[in-house]
Amino acid sequence: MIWQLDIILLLLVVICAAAAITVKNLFSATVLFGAFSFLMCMLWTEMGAVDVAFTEAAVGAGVSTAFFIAAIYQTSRRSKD
Amino acid sequence: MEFIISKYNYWMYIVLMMIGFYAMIAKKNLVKKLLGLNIFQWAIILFYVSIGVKKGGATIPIIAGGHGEMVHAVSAAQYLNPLPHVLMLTAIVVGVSTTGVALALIILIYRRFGTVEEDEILEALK
Amino acid sequence: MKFLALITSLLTGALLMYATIDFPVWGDPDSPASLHVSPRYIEKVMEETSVPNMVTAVLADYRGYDTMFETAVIFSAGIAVVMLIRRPRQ
Amino acid sequence: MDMEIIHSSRPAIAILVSLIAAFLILLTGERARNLREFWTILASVVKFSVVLSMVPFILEGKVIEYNILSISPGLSVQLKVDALGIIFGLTASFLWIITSFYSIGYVRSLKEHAQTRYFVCFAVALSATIGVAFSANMFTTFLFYEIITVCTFPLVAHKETPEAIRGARKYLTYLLGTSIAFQLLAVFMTYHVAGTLDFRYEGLLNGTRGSATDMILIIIFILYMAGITKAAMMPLHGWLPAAMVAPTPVSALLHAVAVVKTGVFVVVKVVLHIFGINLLTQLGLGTALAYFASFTIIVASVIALTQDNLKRRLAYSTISQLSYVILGVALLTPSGITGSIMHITLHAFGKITLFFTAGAIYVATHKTNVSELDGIGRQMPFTMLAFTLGALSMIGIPPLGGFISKWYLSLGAIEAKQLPILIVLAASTILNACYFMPIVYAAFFREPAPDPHHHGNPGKKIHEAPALMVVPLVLTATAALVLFFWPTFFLEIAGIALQNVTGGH
Amino acid sequence: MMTEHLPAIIIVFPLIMAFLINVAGWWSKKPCFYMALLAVTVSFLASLGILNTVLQSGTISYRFGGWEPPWGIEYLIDHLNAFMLVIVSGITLVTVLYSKKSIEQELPQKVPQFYTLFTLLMMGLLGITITGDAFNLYVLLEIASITGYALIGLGDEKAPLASFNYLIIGTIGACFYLLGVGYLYIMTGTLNMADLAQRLPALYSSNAIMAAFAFFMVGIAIKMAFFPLHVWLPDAYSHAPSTVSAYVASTMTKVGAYVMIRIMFTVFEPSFSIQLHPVTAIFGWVAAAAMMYGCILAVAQNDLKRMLCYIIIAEVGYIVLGVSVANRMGFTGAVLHILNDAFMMACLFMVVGAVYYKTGAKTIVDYRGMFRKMPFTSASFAIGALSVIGVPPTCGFFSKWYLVLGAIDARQWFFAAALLLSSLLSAVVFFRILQHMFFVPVESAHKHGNDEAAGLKRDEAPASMLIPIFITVAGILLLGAFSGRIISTVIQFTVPEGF
Amino acid sequence: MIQRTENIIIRTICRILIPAIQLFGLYVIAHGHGSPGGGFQGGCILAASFILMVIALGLEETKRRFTEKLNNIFSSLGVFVYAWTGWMCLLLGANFLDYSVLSAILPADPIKARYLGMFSIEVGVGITVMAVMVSLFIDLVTGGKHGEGL
Repeated sequence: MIWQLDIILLLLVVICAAAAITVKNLFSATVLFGAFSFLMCMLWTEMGAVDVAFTEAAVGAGVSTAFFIAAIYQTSRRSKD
Repeated sequence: MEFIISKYNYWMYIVLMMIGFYAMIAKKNLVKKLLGLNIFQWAIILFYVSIGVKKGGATIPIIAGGHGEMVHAVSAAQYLNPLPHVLMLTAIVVGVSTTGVALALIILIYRRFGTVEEDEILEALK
Repeated sequence: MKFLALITSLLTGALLMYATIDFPVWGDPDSPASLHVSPRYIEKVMEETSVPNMVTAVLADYRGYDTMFETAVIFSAGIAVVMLIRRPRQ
Repeated sequence: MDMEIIHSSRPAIAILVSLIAAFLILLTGERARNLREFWTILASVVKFSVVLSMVPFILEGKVIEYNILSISPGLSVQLKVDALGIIFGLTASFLWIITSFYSIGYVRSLKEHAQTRYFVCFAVALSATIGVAFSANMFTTFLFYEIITVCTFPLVAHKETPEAIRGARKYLTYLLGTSIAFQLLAVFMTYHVAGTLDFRYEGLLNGTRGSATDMILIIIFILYMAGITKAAMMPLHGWLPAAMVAPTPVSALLHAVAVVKTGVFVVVKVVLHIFGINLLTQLGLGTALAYFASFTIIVASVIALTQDNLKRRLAYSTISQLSYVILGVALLTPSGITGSIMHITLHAFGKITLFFTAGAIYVATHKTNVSELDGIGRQMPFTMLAFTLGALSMIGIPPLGGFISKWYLSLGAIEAKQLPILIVLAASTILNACYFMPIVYAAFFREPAPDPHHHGNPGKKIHEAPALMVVPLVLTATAALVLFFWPTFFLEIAGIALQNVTGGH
Repeated sequence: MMTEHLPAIIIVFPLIMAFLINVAGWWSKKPCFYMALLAVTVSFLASLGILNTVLQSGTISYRFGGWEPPWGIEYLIDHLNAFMLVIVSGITLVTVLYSKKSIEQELPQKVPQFYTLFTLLMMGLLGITITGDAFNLYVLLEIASITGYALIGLGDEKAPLASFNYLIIGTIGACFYLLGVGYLYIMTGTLNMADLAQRLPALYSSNAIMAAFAFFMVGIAIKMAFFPLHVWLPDAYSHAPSTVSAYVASTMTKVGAYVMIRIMFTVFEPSFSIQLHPVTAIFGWVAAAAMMYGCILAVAQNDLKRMLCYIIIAEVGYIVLGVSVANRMGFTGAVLHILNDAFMMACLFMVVGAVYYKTGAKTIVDYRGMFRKMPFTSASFAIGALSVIGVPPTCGFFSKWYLVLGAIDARQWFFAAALLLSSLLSAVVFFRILQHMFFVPVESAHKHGNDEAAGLKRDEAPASMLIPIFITVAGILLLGAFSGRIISTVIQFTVPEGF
Repeated sequence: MIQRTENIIIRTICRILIPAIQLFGLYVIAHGHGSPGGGFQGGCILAASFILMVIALGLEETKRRFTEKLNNIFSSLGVFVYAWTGWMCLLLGANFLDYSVLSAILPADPIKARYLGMFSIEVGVGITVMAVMVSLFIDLVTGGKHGEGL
């Protein structure tokens, strides 16, 4: 485990999370959330939780983002906040 | 100082959790709320995974050479704690399921009210 | 509302931080979590289950009951969504 | 004091009879009205017989007990028939027979709606009244007390006019509200202090004076008195006149016997069996209660004078008369207690007669106000004669039952050396006369007002209510008369009750 | 031979049936109801069996996968678990019986899915009550929640929004619970409740343990709709389909209360939650506020179901109050009230559902003259209402009795007064409705000529609805009479040591 | 998004890619014991292949291969396999999910039987996850017009 990498990833995760809830376009938010998930996934690999990371890659970054996009596709992509 | 540095992972998870929590309460857009909820859950998962970490040469929780027939003695310090990982696999699944149901509800709400903004829905209800 | 939400989340965060003070150091191999239950999983997994991946072993065997409900959660989410939004066939 | 205890299910049967009847009435419904009425009559007769069958044991000084169920240590639903209970039980169950006949006549001639509901609630109310009479502890008492409140609510609201519903709401607010807020709290505190709720002849709280402060005991007492609103002591009397919107048989039985008498009966129980004569004397609460009751007696009588509606006037008269019972027991002297026990029965006979006549007048002429009753005595001689007897009994004039209780009450006041109370009794007698005698006078000696609808002189013609109504009221009036000459039976039982609480001396 | 496996059967059988119902639904909708009924019946019988075993031989331990406790998942069933199991499965049985007609009318297209989820919901609730593993409880809590969100979302127009809000708040609650588990885990390294209880006392002064306790309490308070975290409940329960509201109203909050008791007194020792950190004292005051708040807002409601929802909030207050006075009487009252309240709420919500099924009535004014139309249903409502008010001899009186005695024993006069006052308020609430139900003002009936013209023709609910209602009514009446026996056989063993 | 695309490149690539993804998914399920992975991850990957199929080939074509009914039955079947494995243990006299007794019906010693038992439940998990994820995706992306065939 490399603590510098760890900190950088953690910072990126926080930035992605903050960005995901701030942007007004829901598609952007979802993509940022996908990035968030992917960074999480890396973070976990880096922490040695390979199974969790694998699941996260399959679910968080993949299926979950697809669900969000599908739902936004069905509803509206604008957001007031 | 020592004590802040030694637990930086926990501090970051707390920040993350606060972001998610804030989004869940403050945001008016239902999808945003849901994103906040996901961030919140993922923060907790980060916390759990952090519990499992062992410094000092521990490796991923898969026994090296385990496919061979011989079983050699293993000491606990060699491998990471697998239990939090297991718990978090379950938590991720729960998170995805919740997200799925929530998205279905959002679609239903959109069908009825034509919007996913909470204040507009409340307006429409009056 | 936003202000209130901010206060609430900050308070929650503060409580968590306060609690973190008493945590064992991050990654400490001698923390209770590493010493109490998990050593058995690591040390005995091969002789008890012959599965090298401890996560799988714990997931499917030691705590297999949890995993059954995990699957049930997924299943109920699937059924829930079908019930909520799928329009019946004509 | 040792007492022979008999375990028998008779008291439970007495309660169950009318519950079963209620169920049968509900099943029979409107389809077979005669059968339905038959259940009522049958149940009332059976109930009375069962109660009567217990009298010999009581006269031998025995006590009948029956345990229905135990809830926890010190807390059970238990029945116990003693002298005090049997007097009340006898009165209530006997008057139910008469009222049943009268009710049938009343509802049929007025073609009332929802008659099934009416009879069902009536039966349940009676069941609970007997339950109160025979309960062995405060818990059981409270249980039945609440049942009475709830199941008389539909009876009060029976007419379903906005006025009736308003009256019923007031009724319920007073009765349920105070009983939950005050009485229940008092019960809890009693349980907390004494660890049980059983009625004891020497007073349940008698021995607890050391462990509980006087202040707490006084608070409990005040809570009880505020909580037992059914006794209609001022200032919590407002429900009684409001409840007069009920059909007259309801007012007659429930507001002359079942409900209000339950109230005063529970007051008597609390005074004698929860607190006990000794404790109350030590705390000085008896006198306070006596003055409180005196206040009610006088004020209610004065208000009664101003009421024009006959039933309302009777209601205020009831308020004042109920306080006689409380007054008597509050004096804490043997004669006072005897007087108050006797008054429960004697007032019941008198007051039910008066209500019956009010109902009969309403059914026959649709008149409700005192001012309209001029010359009605010629039209309804039996009814008004009965009214006169009832009124005389209320006032307490010798050849009628009311005199006996008043006599004992006065003796009690003298024993207690409370001259002011004696004056109160005298004053209230005069006031009673003032609000009853004008009615009698007007009914018999005034010319009826010319009726715009009927030419000629309809007042001359005898036009009574149906026999099903007149016979009962004549019976009760006669009973009030008879009780003056043969009160020994009741006096004997009252004597046993007195002996119980005073410990034989 | 099967008796020792009852703890597994009670959970797994409905789980398997849930899948079968879903599959069978593809061919025909008819068997779904009967399969669900079978599943629930088996669970109910199993719960009775478990209770019997517990009564005879004390605590049962069942180890899944055969692993000994701190490593595997263990079910540790004591009197409290067994008692709750019987309540939950019993109420489910009644509700399933009731659901047949109402679901056929309200959700004709979704019968198989409904019963699948319903069975899963029951399984989740049973699982929460039976499990002895803190994390397992979380998973089951989520099953119960997710199925709950879906079933509630099926209701009327506003249901999806209500359900979504419930989902957000409920997930916060579940996540807080998960955080609590995590904090306990990081400090002790174990997830098994019994093991936790052994290892925790040494750590009681730690900040982390305190925070964990706080998160547990907040999370559970959200799940059980404890004032002031109840905001999701009135919307969610009042817009749900009638069967669902009858079911969740009578079980979910009660199961939440159970979890609270578990955490407070099993995972932590009573001394922790009473003396070390006097949460019970705080909870007591909040509970008193909850009772007042619930009853007062109930008075203000026009929609009957919504009004009952506020009553639930008050009832939760009762239970918490009983726990928080921290003595034998109060605790007995709380546990007894869990039982009684389940029956009362089931009865009232079922009646509301039955009336809605027959007439579509929702507001209090719609209930005018309901007695003429549906006499048995209305009478049942009256009994349920009297029980909520606490009029003897209904069961509600007896639990209130113990609660007030508990408050008095604890010298908390204010709580005793609050209990009585809220009884009074609920009397106001219910007599307003009863008056509408039982008395039609004469003018309005006469204006329309006769009863039939005024829509007052007798039209009773179908037997499949009436019978469950009658069962709950009988429960209300009998539980009151047998409360002494229930306490002496079961409840007195549930009281934590030191009370 | 869910219409059939006519782009030949995409179609061809998908035709090649989808079986590969599915094979990988099966591998992940089967090899979860020795390396990262297992039923859940493998199920997600399988689901991803179907999602890709929906996106590239359109819903109609996907539904012809993986019908609504089949999907539904699969989602039940997976959990059923899981619960049934546990139930078998129970029927064989051990506690629920105690796979070691499966050695009575499997050609393996108790330790190896645990391995096989775990494999069986991983397969169950995989089936359910795949079916549910696909159905969730289709439902969400079509807004529930699954049955109407768009």
